[in-house]
Amino acid sequence: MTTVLESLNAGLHAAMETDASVYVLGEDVLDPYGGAFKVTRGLSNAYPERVITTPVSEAGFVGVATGLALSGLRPVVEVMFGDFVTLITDQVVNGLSKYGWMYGGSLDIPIVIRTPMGGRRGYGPTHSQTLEKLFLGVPGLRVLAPSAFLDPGALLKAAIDDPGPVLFVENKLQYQRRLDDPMFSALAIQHDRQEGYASAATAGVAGAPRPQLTIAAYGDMAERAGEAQIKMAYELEIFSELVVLEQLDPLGPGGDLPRPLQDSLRRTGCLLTVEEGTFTHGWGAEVLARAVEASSQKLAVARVAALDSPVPASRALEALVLPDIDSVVGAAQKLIAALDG
Amino acid sequence: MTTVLESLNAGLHAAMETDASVYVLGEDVLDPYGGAFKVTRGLSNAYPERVITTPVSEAGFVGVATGLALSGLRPVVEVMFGDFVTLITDQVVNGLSKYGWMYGGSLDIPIVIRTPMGGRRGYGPTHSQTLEKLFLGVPGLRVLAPSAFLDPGALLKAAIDDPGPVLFVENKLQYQRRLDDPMFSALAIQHDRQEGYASAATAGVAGAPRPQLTIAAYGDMAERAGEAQIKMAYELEIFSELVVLEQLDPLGPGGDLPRPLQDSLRRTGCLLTVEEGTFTHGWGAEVLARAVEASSQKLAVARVAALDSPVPASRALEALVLPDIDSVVGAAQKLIAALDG
Amino acid sequence: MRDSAARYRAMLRIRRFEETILDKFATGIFHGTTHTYIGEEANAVGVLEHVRDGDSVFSNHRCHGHFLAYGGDMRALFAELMGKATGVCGGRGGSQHIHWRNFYSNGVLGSTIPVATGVGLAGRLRGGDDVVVVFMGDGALGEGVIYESLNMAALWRAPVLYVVENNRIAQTTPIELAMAGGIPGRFEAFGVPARDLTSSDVEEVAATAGDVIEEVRETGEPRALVIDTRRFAPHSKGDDTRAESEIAEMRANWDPLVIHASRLGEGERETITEEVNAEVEQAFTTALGDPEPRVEVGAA
Amino acid sequence: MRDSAARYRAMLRIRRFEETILDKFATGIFHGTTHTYIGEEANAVGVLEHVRDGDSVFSNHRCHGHFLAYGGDMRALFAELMGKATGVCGGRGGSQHIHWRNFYSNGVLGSTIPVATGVGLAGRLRGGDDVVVVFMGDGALGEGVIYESLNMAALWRAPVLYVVENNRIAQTTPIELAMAGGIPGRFEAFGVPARDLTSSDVEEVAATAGDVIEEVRETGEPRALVIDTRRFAPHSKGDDTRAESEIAEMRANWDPLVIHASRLGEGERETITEEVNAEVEQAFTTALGDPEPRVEVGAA
Ligand SMILES: Cc1ncc(C[n+]2csc(CCOP(=O)(O)OP(=O)(O)O)c2C)c(N)n1
Ligand SMILES: Cc1ncc(C[n+]2csc(CCOP(=O)(O)OP(=O)(O)O)c2C)c(N)n1
Ligand SMILES: [Mg+2]
Ligand SMILES: [Mg+2]
Repeated sequence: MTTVLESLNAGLHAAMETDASVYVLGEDVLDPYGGAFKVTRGLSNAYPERVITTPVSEAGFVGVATGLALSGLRPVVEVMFGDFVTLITDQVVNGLSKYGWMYGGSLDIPIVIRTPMGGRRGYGPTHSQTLEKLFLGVPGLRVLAPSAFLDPGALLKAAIDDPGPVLFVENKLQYQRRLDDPMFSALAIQHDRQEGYASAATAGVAGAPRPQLTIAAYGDMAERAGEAQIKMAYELEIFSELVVLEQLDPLGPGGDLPRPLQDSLRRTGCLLTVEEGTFTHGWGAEVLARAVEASSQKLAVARVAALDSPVPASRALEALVLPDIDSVVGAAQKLIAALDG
Repeated sequence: MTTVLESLNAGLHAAMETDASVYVLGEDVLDPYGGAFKVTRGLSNAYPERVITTPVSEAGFVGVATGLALSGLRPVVEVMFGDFVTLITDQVVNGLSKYGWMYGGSLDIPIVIRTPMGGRRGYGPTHSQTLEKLFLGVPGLRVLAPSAFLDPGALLKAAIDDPGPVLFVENKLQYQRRLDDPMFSALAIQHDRQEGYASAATAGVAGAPRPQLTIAAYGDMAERAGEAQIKMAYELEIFSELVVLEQLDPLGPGGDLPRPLQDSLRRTGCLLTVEEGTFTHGWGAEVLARAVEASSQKLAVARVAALDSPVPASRALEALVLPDIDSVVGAAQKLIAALDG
Repeated sequence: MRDSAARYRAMLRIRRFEETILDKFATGIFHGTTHTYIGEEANAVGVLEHVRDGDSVFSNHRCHGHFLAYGGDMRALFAELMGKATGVCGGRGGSQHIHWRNFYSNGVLGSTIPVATGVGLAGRLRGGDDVVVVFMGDGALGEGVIYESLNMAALWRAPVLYVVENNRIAQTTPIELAMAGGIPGRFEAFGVPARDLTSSDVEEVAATAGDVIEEVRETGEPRALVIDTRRFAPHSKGDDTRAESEIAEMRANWDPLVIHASRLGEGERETITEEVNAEVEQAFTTALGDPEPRVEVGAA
Repeated sequence: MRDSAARYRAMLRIRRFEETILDKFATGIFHGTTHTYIGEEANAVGVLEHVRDGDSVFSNHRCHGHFLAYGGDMRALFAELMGKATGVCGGRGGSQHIHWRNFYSNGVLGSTIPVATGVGLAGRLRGGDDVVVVFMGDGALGEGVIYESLNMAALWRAPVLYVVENNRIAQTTPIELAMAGGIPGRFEAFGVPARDLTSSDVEEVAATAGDVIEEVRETGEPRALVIDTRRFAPHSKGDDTRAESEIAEMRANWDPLVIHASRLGEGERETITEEVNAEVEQAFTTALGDPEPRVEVGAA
């Protein structure tokens, strides 16, 4: 019963063991604490000289890590809360994502920036956001998110081996999810390549009739979408295909819709995108646009996301703002109803 | 023959004259220089005590301006190049856009951040970008872009009067455009409200037959789209309706598609979005998604934008990467062909 | 300028408030996180007693003590941490994002420093002698925007007092691993004169802070006050990686309540203690009974 | 350690290169912008003569002089400014974004400082005594990320020399309007010892820089060198808001070529001048005839 957290931690251990050029930098990453969310636990005990705890200088240490990468090392940087990627925007957008290209295309920048996004913990407006959308569509940057449906640790290790820069988007509540969650035993899951080394999982309730609807999701919301999928199948007889993507951007080869998603849409003609970030200009907008552009028939489409609001601290308000299982179910019902009606 | 630059400059002068709480901050904004692109020219001579030239501290002076706004003043901040908004992301996303809401909803933050985006000057990868997409979909932030089809100075003055925060996106090449450009005398232009105090212009070649295609655009690309529209009408007999929006986000009331765009799409059933920023996760993705979500019929859709690449310095390479009149014409032709075929 | 009893009461209110939070956290009534001020009460009380109506105060993640010392309502703070409608920000902000009158806190380290500087500058532009007090920790000094702000504060003469609460640790990171050079020097290098005080005696803090704030008021210029202090409790509610002996030493030598207690008669202390216990109990129970926020949210 | 003739030649190459750019800019053959180094040649030449193969150099928007002094090819730099395929970066980077061997420049002020610090740190982690030299202007010191970087450089012992070319102006903003405190103090406050040098005599610059770079190499620790210098030409190609008398005074008292000239025989100077003129002319003409880049672009 491995959790996402354990898998990521194991991936880091494996990367540091097999490659002496891997360094870990971040705030409070040293043992015994092992990072605010414990993803780096055990690393500084095992590799004291390759784990560097930093001052509270997000822009600065991402820049320093870029220098390590320019020098042929493989830094893995932890930004303690995803909300603080706002502080590294310049180093990412005008720095590490451009160097490879703008200096003539000859340079590798093997850096991974890991950070946990997400709410539902009552941390309030500056510690609960899902901000990866800020970094979607940045040329030269690969944005990944692990999933309990696939192999988080393997994805992280592959990202560390990537010669180019990667933003690796984790999620606070996802850490405790089990990779082999019995909750999902009802699902038949098929694995495919998405793009590069990223994978996609296509899940459907085993033995269910032809799917009416394709759900595209990633990260923690993919797992919530999986729960919604099961609930819909058993309680509402709405049958769906869930396509879980590890790579948020670029979506597929050349940025096109990834194959597994294309295939599913060919089967269903109906797309529901699901993400935890705010609705407007989210990940779903690009997925929806690519799907519509690629399709000859009229697709039924909808997006599930957070309200266009900051994330409140209060449990009641937070639950209202953030999407969850019922938001997915509700949106799916409306889509299907519109199709039938 | 007023230019966009003169109109914006006049808007600033008018705002400072009518409201003593308006302050201008930015790098090199003092006369005789009057700012890198001269938008603030004459202000420091006229209002020496209300124009503050700053150190090269974008995050810092945006934060300081936020403090002025919290105190009831109306700061207008200039970020010298749009590429440097990467440095103010935290102050915008976790600061000024949230304060009004997260502190209980009682606070006004009347700040305007102005900055010129755009390439075609060979300034290279860090001085040529169109990065407003980083700030589209930030709850609590209004993103505006002036257009030569409407009234840049009036929009800027209204933004300064806005009790909430505004990102005001200008464009380097747009500054020299004329508001009454004879080039556009062939166009019949109708003005409507878009949302709040922002306007929309709907343009069509006077006396042309029923439009086949709706082009949605803003800023400098709207003016290039206007040229494309005329070229298409006279040379290719492709008739289009150009909807120019001053407000990029939120698009319309509640974030929905603005009325003028809805109306035009009802007439044409065919949407082409046009922007200078990179393609993936651009403004067009959200416009396209909203249009498709709102439409019962199948819309023909396509997006024109820059290649997903940094902006090269070389003239030849820059022309390849950035969209222009011919990109709009080409995309329109393909859309129309697909409809007919 | 307050008397000893008032100061003792002010510090004890903070101590009991924070103890109650830690004590009750496990029960789950507080959704979210907390950063308690236990051990550092003398700073908030000693500094903020000099703040007047037109002044503004900016705080950080560890803001409960600052808020209470500023005059904030205890029940409203309990309610905010419980996410109730009666909370300081109606449950939107939670523990780290508090606003009341001219008091503001934000959870992003360093991010409030330029904003506080701007409020100070606005005061000078408007005229008058209002000042701004902004609190930051030693760890926050890692953020570059702080130095951008100091430079502007000195250049533009913003009447701001920058207070560094140097408890020599950031979350789990000891200052030795995070800071090169010295703290006062970092202010002086940007033209902001700094005073250094090693004490958790509220009288000493109040005296020094009084002088510096007066200086800021009179000159209209920025100053810094660096207070060496100690954090007794865990960073947040969770595990503390420090040795127990280290904590014990702190509690023995640095407790502002113990240090100040001797200045009060025992009877006086007991009365205050009973009254504060009752007040905290009362505020807590009232907040607990307060209504949840009406569930409707829209972006500002 | 070079002889006087070599230094004269190195400075003159930069001077003539930049004059050619300014002279020809109006013709439109250079797409984009430029920031000329005229008047500051002694810094690049005096500092970079101490750089060895494994060392790295980071530069800013005003990078032509640094690039040429580093050993960069003049024709390739002309070509880059013309956007030709033979340009240093194939026309992608342009004037401000240059990379060749271990030389890097970027147009976002301050943004290279942490990166250079990281390259320095990598050197120490790998072992050996390579150093990093990073240039910045007085104006760039407004960027907070620089101070974040200094702190880490001192904490982690990164062998980096931070060179501030203090020409007392940023674009059009005199240092008095942009900087509080003093420059060396800003480095020392973060644990980076700094040296201040007021001179545009290449021999003095070379001597001081040689000492400091040696110090960085031996100790493996960061140091700063602040050079007071003067910018003779406009910030970019455009209008200069400074008084002509001010420029005249600079040219009279601060010209590194004039100062250094006396150390060479007249004949020697003439030969060098003729050779450099020919070299620059040759490089320019060749670049002019070079092909445009093949038009195909993909994100990295
Ligand atoms: C920009 C940013 N980075 C990281 C954090 C996470 N964090 C919260 S408190 C803290 C330590 C702060 O230490 P210090 O400033 O000394 O204040 P103290 O907690 O000691 O009172 C950290 C790293 C944050 N809130 N903001
Ligand atoms: C982050 C950032 N802000 C603003 C600019 C615009 N800019 C280019 S050079 C310059 C002045 C730089 O002055 P200084 O650092 O002293 O270098 P100098 O030009 O004097 O050599 C400015 C403001 C920039 N390139 N980057
Ligand atoms: Mg601390
Ligand atoms: Mg300068």
